[in-house]
Amino acid sequence: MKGFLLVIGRDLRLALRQRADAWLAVLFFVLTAALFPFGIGPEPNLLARIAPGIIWVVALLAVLLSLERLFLADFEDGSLEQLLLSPLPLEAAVLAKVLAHWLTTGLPLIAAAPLLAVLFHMDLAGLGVLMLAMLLGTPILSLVGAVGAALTLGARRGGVLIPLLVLPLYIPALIFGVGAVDAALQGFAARPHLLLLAAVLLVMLVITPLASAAALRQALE
Amino acid sequence: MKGFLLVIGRDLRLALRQRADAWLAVLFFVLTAALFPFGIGPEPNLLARIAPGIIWVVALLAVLLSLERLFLADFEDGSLEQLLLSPLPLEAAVLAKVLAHWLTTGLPLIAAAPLLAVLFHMDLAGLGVLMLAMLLGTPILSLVGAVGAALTLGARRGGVLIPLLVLPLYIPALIFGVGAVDAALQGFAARPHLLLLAAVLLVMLVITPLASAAALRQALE
Amino acid sequence: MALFEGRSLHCRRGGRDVFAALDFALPAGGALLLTGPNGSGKSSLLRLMAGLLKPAGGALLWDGRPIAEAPEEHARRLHYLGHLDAVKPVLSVTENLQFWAALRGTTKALGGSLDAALERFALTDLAAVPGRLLSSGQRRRLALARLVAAPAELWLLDEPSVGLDHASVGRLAAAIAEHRASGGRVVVATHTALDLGDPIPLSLDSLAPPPLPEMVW
Amino acid sequence: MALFEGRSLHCRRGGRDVFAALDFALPAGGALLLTGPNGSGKSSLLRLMAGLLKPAGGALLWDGRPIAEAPEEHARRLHYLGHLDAVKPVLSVTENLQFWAALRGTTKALGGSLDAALERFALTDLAAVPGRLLSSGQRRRLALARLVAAPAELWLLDEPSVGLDHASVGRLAAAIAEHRASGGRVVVATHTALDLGDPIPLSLDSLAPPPLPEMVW
Amino acid sequence: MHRFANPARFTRLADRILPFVAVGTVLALAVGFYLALFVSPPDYQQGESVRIMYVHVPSAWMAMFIYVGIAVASAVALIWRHPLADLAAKASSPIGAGFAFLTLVTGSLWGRPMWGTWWEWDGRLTSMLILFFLYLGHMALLNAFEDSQRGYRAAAILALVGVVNIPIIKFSVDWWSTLHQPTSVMRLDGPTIHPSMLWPLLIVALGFKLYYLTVVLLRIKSELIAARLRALDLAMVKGA
Ligand code: HEM
Ligand SMILES: Nc1ncnc2c1ncn2[C@@H]1O[C@H](COP(=O)(O)OP(=O)(O)OP(=O)(O)O)[C@@H](O)[C@H]1O
Ligand SMILES: Nc1ncnc2c1ncn2[C@@H]1O[C@H](COP(=O)(O)OP(=O)(O)OP(=O)(O)O)[C@@H](O)[C@H]1O
Ligand SMILES: [Mg+2]
Ligand SMILES: [Mg+2]
Repeated sequence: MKGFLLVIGRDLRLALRQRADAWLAVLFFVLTAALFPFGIGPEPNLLARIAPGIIWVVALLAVLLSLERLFLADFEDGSLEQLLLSPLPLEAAVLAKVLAHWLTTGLPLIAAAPLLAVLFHMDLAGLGVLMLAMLLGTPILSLVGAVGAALTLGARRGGVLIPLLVLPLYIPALIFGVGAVDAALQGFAARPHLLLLAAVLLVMLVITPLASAAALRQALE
Repeated sequence: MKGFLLVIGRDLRLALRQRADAWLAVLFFVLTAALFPFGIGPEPNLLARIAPGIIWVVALLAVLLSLERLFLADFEDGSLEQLLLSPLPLEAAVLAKVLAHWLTTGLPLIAAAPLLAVLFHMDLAGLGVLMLAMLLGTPILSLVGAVGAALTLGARRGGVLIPLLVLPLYIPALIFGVGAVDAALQGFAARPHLLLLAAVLLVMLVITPLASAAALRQALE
Repeated sequence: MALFEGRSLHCRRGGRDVFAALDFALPAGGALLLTGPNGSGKSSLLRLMAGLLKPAGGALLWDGRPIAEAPEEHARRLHYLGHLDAVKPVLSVTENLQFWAALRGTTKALGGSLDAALERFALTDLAAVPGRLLSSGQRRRLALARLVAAPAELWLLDEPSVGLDHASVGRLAAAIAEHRASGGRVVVATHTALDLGDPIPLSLDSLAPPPLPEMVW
Repeated sequence: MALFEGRSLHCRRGGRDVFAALDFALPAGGALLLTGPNGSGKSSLLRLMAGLLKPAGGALLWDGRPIAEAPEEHARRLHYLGHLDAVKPVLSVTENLQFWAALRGTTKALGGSLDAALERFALTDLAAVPGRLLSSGQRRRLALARLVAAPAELWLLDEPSVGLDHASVGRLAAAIAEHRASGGRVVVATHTALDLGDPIPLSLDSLAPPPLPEMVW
Repeated sequence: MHRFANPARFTRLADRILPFVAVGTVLALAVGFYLALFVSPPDYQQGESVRIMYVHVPSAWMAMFIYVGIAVASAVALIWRHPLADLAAKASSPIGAGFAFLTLVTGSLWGRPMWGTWWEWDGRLTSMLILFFLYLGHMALLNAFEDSQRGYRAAAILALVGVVNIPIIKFSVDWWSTLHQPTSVMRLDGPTIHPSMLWPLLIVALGFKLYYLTVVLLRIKSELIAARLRALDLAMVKGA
């Protein structure tokens, strides 16, 4: 447990020291979303109609891209070998890193969501559910992405490979996440969607550490 | 000139040796685009309505991301220092690398555009113009992105992350690119939009090598 | 007293045999010196000993028990120093060292042992300097400081003296001697002169690379 | 005959002074040996000489002309070998070498000079091996082969013998001697013994170690 | 477990099996397509275009079947470190991708006359598209490493993570496509189709299975030979 907290603390400190990484996701989130009005045109009701979808897809991309760096730096400077040889089980280390990563990127995204909702003239009635859904959804994205990041360590141009591996696995989170918001906006119950999100989250909480740790071990061979 | 071709040849060879690379940008392109229906819903006419915008934005992201690592490998293994000290002017080297990169990613994107047009039920009347616009547009994206990539290198030592500042620079290409397609779809002349794209392209052809080379020099200090 | 031994070790990398039928035995307080030309497999052997690589054949034993049976336990008793220094550019020298020491669970003694470790490799007046400002040798010294900051029974050092100036090489030798005096053991791969007192020499040169492997994956 | 000199050079890195008021003069056929403890500024000085770093003060002159006036020209006349080897994992040893040699414009002589270069560092039977399979020393040797594959008047070598086995260190010394015999000059920073014949020693030690940095961000 | 790990022994075994499966493939496909194209009746509402189904549906089945096969092979490879399992997985994924692609193409060819567009975001179609991407990811990862061993391990882990997720994906996609107004395709459902259509379907399906077996064996063999050649190259490299 102590080791777990140590790793979280270290990763948080690293993230805060190089502000870049912490801001990367949010900036990407907002800037990319802001591109769509230019591509699609400014009609408010059209934008409002597609707002939840756009916000979710962009959030998904933002997390995905920030995840590329999750293990890379540690891999390249030799920290990962040391971590693997440390008393802390690698699975725990992975969870700690993912958690720290989510705190520095997932949370800011949620905080930025209202901004985009306004930008897209989204009916703010759905905002609460949107943020709640993101609270359940973004950790899923981080967890799934972590597996991709671990699998591609040491691959040529590993980073570019991650989206291909991970995006298909993101689809359930996307569907339930948007579903929740749409339901709320159309006055249906968002609850079932949220529960499904939670279920997926639990599954991933089990799979990710095992898969990632296995991937990291063979990456260091 | 000889050095110019040498660099292109080398980068192409590197890209082909690791076949995956060339495909990744395209796959990202298609995959990411395919996410939107899940977010927005499958209604054909809505999808058709936003098709050009989505396709352009996604193309823009695909190029940006594949470019992030344009100089990274060479920077990390010391090739960049050697390139800088080689008789070939760094500006030329940059241009060569961007060109090689566009050949292996930009072109495939254009080839994949029709597929997306079909997936989004876009009126195929606009397809020709779309591809023509992309032929002018993707090089712009590569050039602008290269500057961002060069700036990031220096920034890796804990600065702010610049490629996001590049995203706004993409907006003109985006606007003219979409404009051309929409015009074609509504039966207006796409020509002026295309000419504007060409103009932007020329400007970037001048700016990029200078800006990138400068950025690379300071990254190597 | 426990013995660390390798029995008819066989190492394959990138689909080709690096060495085969390699044996060694390292008693407590002993030092094993790996020598051999480039590419003879020194680094590979060290990674095998650390458990980072799996041998294609043979076994590594600690006190007669295969380390493969209890990898975590083995990891806990060793320090591995590879070509990479695991120094974070944005963390200060102290912070870098502290994290790894704390992870080894020596928090209570920390204050003292940290300063001692820094002192040992003359890093004290660099303590507050961020890692990115370190020169290659300074970075290497920081990596070495990890060895003494948190105790471990077995040190695996891959060309530890790379980039070190004269004084530092001396400090390294002293640290190793002290470690051995207190019953620790060390395996060192190096091309340069490094005074280990009475090392057990293990030359990987002799092992001729075997012919075409039978099973090629 | 042209002289390569530095006049009252002043180097700042990461906001702190590394060295100041440093002078040197290197005639054709001469060898400058940089020594000094870790962090004394050897690598920094070499990067200054290569034009990769700009001096905070003072000037570098070639034949009396500041190199800052014609950086490309200066770059063309030098080989810089840093801590990194610039070896592409997917290219074979030959392909790696060939690219850099060809970029130097020595295509016609290529065939011959390439093989000669490989031979010189005993890489001939590794010629077809992809860079990823090389051990640290083998990779270093490939980097050294660049020096002889394409001629350049000034060699700037930062710890060139790192990771080299004994035989290879000898080959390196021989290559340097030959280079100098044909009027070339070389600047070497090293901590280990490397026979340069009659080098001009330049110890960066004398310069007092910089105090704690004022501004650590 | 490792009895067949010896390439020589495996090759011998494969050589013995190959002729039969190859011939079987040809026969089954010949008969199946003959029945499909000439014997079975045209559909009362879809006309002749219904015959696409005889390629479409079996390949859809194969696409799903093969991914499971890969997952099993991957588990074997990870647990018992059985080299042939790695090769089997590697050999399979392009074939699976091929069948998925075939499903998509025949499907959209079918869709053209049926609902006048090449593509509908229908649940089943969409999940097949996703499966296709999962295959591509698997292939890409396999070839993404300088050291083929790493490719095998990584891809194996990915395949296992994939199978765990596929049910979730399929469920979510169906949920999604019914959530929005369901596109009214695929009127005729597998089970309820007429025997005169079912038989050719099943025979073609058998043919595809045999074809898969044939190609996998061939690809594993060629992989073994390739590995041997690589080893020869490297063997010419003396360490120093
Ligand atoms: C790109 C277009 C299409 C794709 C990707 C596609 C995909 C699939 C898939 C994955 C299956 C197997 C489902 C299963 O067995 O569980 C299937 C079966 C089937 N498809 Fe399609 N389909 C497409 C277009 C069509 C069209 C246009 C029709 C005709 C209206 C059609 C009719 C059927 C039928 C009758 C089956 C067999 C029913 C069954 O096996 O349950 N499909 N298709
Ligand atoms: N990552 C790797 N993948 C595949 N093969 C490798 C890898 N690293 C090294 N090898 C091969 O293994 C052999 C031994 O490499 P190793 O690094 O152990 O040698 P070494 O004794 O450490 O050499 P050096 O003295 O140069 O460090 C080399 O011939 C090389 O071809
Ligand atoms: N990239 C950098 N940015 C800022 N400062 C640096 C950088 N690299 C080194 N320094 C600082 O410059 C000083 C000299 O570093 P340099 O690498 O030149 O020393 P060196 O003589 O090469 O040491 P070594 O023998 O360890 O290689 C060091 O004290 C270090 O603090
Ligand atoms: Mg080594
Ligand atoms: Mg140095």
